[in-house]
Amino acid sequence: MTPQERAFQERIDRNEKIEPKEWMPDGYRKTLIRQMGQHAHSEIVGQLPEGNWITRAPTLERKAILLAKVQDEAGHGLYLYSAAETLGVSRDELLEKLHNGSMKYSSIFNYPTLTWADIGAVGWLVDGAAIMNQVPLQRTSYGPYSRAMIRICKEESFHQRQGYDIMMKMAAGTPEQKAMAQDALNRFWYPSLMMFGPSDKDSVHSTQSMAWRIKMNTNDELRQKFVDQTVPQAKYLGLTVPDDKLVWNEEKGGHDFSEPDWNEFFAVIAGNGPCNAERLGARVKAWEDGAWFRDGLMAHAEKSAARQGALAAE
Amino acid sequence: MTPQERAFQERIDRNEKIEPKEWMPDGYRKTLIRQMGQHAHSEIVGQLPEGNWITRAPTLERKAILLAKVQDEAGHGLYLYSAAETLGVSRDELLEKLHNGSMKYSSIFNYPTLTWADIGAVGWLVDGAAIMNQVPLQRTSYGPYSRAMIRICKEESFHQRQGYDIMMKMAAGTPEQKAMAQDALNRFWYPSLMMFGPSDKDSVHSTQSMAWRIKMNTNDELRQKFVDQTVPQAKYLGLTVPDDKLVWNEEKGGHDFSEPDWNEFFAVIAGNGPCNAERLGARVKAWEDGAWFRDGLMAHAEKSAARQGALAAE
Amino acid sequence: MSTAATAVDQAAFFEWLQRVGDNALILGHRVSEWCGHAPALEEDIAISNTALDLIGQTQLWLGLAAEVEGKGRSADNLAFLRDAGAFRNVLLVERPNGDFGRTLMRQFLFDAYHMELLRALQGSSDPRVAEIAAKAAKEVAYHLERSADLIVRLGDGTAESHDRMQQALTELWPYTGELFADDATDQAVADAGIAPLPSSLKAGWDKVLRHVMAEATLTIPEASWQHKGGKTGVHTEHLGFLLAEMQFLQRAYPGATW
Amino acid sequence: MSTAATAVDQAAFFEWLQRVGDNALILGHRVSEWCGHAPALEEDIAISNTALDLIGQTQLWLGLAAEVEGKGRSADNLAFLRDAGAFRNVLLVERPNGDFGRTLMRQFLFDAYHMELLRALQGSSDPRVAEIAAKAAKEVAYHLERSADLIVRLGDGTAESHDRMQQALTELWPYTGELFADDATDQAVADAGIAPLPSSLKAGWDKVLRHVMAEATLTIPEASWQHKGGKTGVHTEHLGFLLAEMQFLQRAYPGATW
Repeated sequence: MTPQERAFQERIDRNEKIEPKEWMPDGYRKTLIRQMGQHAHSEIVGQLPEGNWITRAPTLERKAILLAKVQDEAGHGLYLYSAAETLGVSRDELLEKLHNGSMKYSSIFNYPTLTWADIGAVGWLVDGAAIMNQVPLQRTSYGPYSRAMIRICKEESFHQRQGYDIMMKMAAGTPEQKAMAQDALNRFWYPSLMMFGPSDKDSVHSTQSMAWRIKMNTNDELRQKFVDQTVPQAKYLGLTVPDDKLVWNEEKGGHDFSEPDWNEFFAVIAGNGPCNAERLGARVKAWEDGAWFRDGLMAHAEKSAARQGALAAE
Repeated sequence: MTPQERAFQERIDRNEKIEPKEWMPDGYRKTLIRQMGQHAHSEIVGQLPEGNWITRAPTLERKAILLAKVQDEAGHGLYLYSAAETLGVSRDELLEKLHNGSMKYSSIFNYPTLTWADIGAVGWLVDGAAIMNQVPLQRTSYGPYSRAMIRICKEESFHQRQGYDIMMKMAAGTPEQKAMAQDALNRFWYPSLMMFGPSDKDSVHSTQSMAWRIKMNTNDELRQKFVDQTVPQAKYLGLTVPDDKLVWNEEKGGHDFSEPDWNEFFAVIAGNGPCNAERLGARVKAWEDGAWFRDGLMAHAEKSAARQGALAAE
Repeated sequence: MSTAATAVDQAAFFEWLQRVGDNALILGHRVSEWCGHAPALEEDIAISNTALDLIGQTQLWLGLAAEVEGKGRSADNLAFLRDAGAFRNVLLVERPNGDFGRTLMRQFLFDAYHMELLRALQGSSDPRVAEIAAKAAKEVAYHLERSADLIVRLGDGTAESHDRMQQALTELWPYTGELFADDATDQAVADAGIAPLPSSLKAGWDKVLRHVMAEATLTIPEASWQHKGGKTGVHTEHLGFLLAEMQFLQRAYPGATW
Repeated sequence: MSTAATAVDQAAFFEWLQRVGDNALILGHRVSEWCGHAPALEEDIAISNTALDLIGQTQLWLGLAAEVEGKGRSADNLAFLRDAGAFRNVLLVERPNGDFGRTLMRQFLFDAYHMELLRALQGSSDPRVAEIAAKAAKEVAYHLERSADLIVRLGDGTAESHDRMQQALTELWPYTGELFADDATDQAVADAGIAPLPSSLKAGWDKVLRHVMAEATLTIPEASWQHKGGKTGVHTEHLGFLLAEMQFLQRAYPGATW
């Protein structure tokens, strides 16, 4: 470690925030760009599975709540792209990498939303797992990222409550509704557990990221916390977590539970999930179909600037 | 009239059929091309309003019947384009004229099909009026046209019965269904009367067309016949024809009835109907989207022919 | 005022409230189809916001409609359990989205009308109407500001954006006349001081239109023929498909609570 | 055979009949979306004919399914009153149409499987199954002849038609594996001699596929990962929209006769 690197690490260890114009190691910058970019991409790709039910929401109120939620996700994308831009990478560069497949988004969004209960399950489980990841990141070392996470977390916990509210209505509803709720839990349980990533034992990057306070907890810690929080919520709903091995372990003060199928996890990351092609395809199509629109606005801005210039020169 | 023209007219007067390779006046050929082309176009544009309900047909049987019917219309289009081709105009030339707006199709297809009862009304009223026009044309002077009409009429009367059958089910169904049936009759009654065209008193072409046996009856005759046939059918359904002035006239042995709004008729012909832009747009889109397909088949045929030639030359 | 006369007024009032509410519902639905698919993140947020406002307004207008009808139906009942023939929105708002330019043009044409309407409705003789209008007017002022601004920028942008916007205007033009056509229902609510006659809003709309289109370098079509039917329940073929999708859950699971 | 065993068999038989019937229904529905919009009149007629055959087969298969279920439901009840999770078609047939080439590729991939299946089913231990299969096989032989012919002509046509067909094949390929995946239901009906195991049809399908693709100058993808879920009711997001449209009238007007 160079003296400069050591000084940097010491600032982090003192819980100081690193700000955009300050010196930082290349690796720190690169890791942050990757992490924040993926997070931003996840927000905008994450609009799609829920957006899939906006036109079929069952009541006006549910439609409004869902619209507001998906809109919030776009907003989170905006915060995060802006925060990433402070590291010297433009939103368009990041989007280009999303579109050409060289940057990823959270694999959970490659699963389909098949019933209205899935909208509940996404809010309850997927947002629940996301919050579990994000809450500690409010204390992350990079200032703009930390501040973005603070804004995001406020909204996400609201989303999670809305998701749980849908699940409550479904679980307490007609037998068909309750069956949909159970089915949604069955399909989203393991993908939600996968959201924390494989065990950190298998990851080389984790140690450095934790030292830099870009990553605040191990994947396994967070997964355990998520299971312990979620199991009683499922019980309250009268739903069954699809895991025979799930049991309270008094000794460790947490649940024992089955690992998700990590082969599936790696397959979905590699592109082989139920909706990978469609999710990315939808984003690329939106971007390509919108080119004329963005070009039009740009041309107008240039014309306006030229007119202003001409005026000023008179 | 030249001697050749006189001889031609005498053949027609003797009820002889004119066949493709035989001499005919230019006007006869042109009028036939226009009439048969318009008729062919009407068949394929006529697929659209009914096609609009194929994916929403209420039972498997209704779906099958409707599919078969719309398919028949495509078949009728095929017969008629083929018959027109015997006059030296290709199907592609005729389609080009449809697509660029220089040839028309029956204005009735510019009205929307808004409920399932409309599918009944189209069969009952629109096919009913079409048959009224077409039955006499089985005896038209041009051989290929006459033979096409014979095939078409057989199928059309079947379609009309199917349409009436839908109306019977709707009229005898729930109050909502009966209301849909009445509403469909309300919307399709006058447009159906318009299908016979304005009174022949106002048409210069009619006299010549009737002499050539391209047109067999006056528009007013056919309209009267249609009304007289349809009114008792409506009564049997328990539906009310939307015409206060409709009354049986013992003296003339037919109904007195209100004229349709001819301003609307001319407006719709001029392009100002509820669905003109969409009907033509759908045809043009199908044609343009299919260009690569037709080109592919053509290229393959050429390759195959070349390979055959090479083989033969060996 | 006799009881019979009041009864007639209530029926017209109910009819009129459905028109206002259905315009908000159907346009809100159409616009919501863009959520997640708009050409830029800022647009995605803005258009979702428009959808959200319109669905919120739908709840208020159809809620009042249901109250005026007095048959125990709710706003949701009206939204999810009427078939197309019972909808009273103008044809303009049910037009398919087309490209983003078409969507914006439809929005501008409607926003400019909507603003005129809501401005007038704030002086309604019915305080419930005036109150909803006051709330909605704040939102719609923003919709109009935004759609007008984008029309100008895209109209006076590239050749392609100009052409697309001109085509959108030309294609949607014949659907604008219905906004300003008066009928007996309009007359009845106007006589009661509840709402302005649609025709009375035309001059204000024209002025905004001419101003925006001039800045956008777009040509207002001369075609005078206009579609109609939506206000009396005779819609385009598009509405049925929209409703089949929108109403699926309520239709498939009658009586369930969501 | 004990009564309990028979009951289990009937449940598997019902499940299997829904798979066969739903494949015909959903593919027939998709194909019917082209009616009036195909790239040439002859194609319009041919594809409508395919849709018609498939809807006819649906009536027979779902009719038998309803009979086997024995709960008083009809083929129409099954088609129009089940929600997506109760549908048992493979994911391949619910894929959106795409361009006409995509539609034809989907059709060919299914036809070649369908032909193998129906050939085997004519020897079914259940005479009702054998009878339906015999009727359907005549129709499907023609579907396959036609789709294979068009695949060849378009694959070996222009550069554009070749590319479109190759892209269609590549995109649909991961949806073919489900056709040949066996599960307990398949095993139960196979054990009863009612139907072949799906996996047993693969060799015949491969042969037809290789032959046609070679003539069409198209490359069979090597990707081995395959989607699944349709046979057990876990569909793509597309099916819900298809059903919302298809089932609208039966849902909106419950109990009406059409």
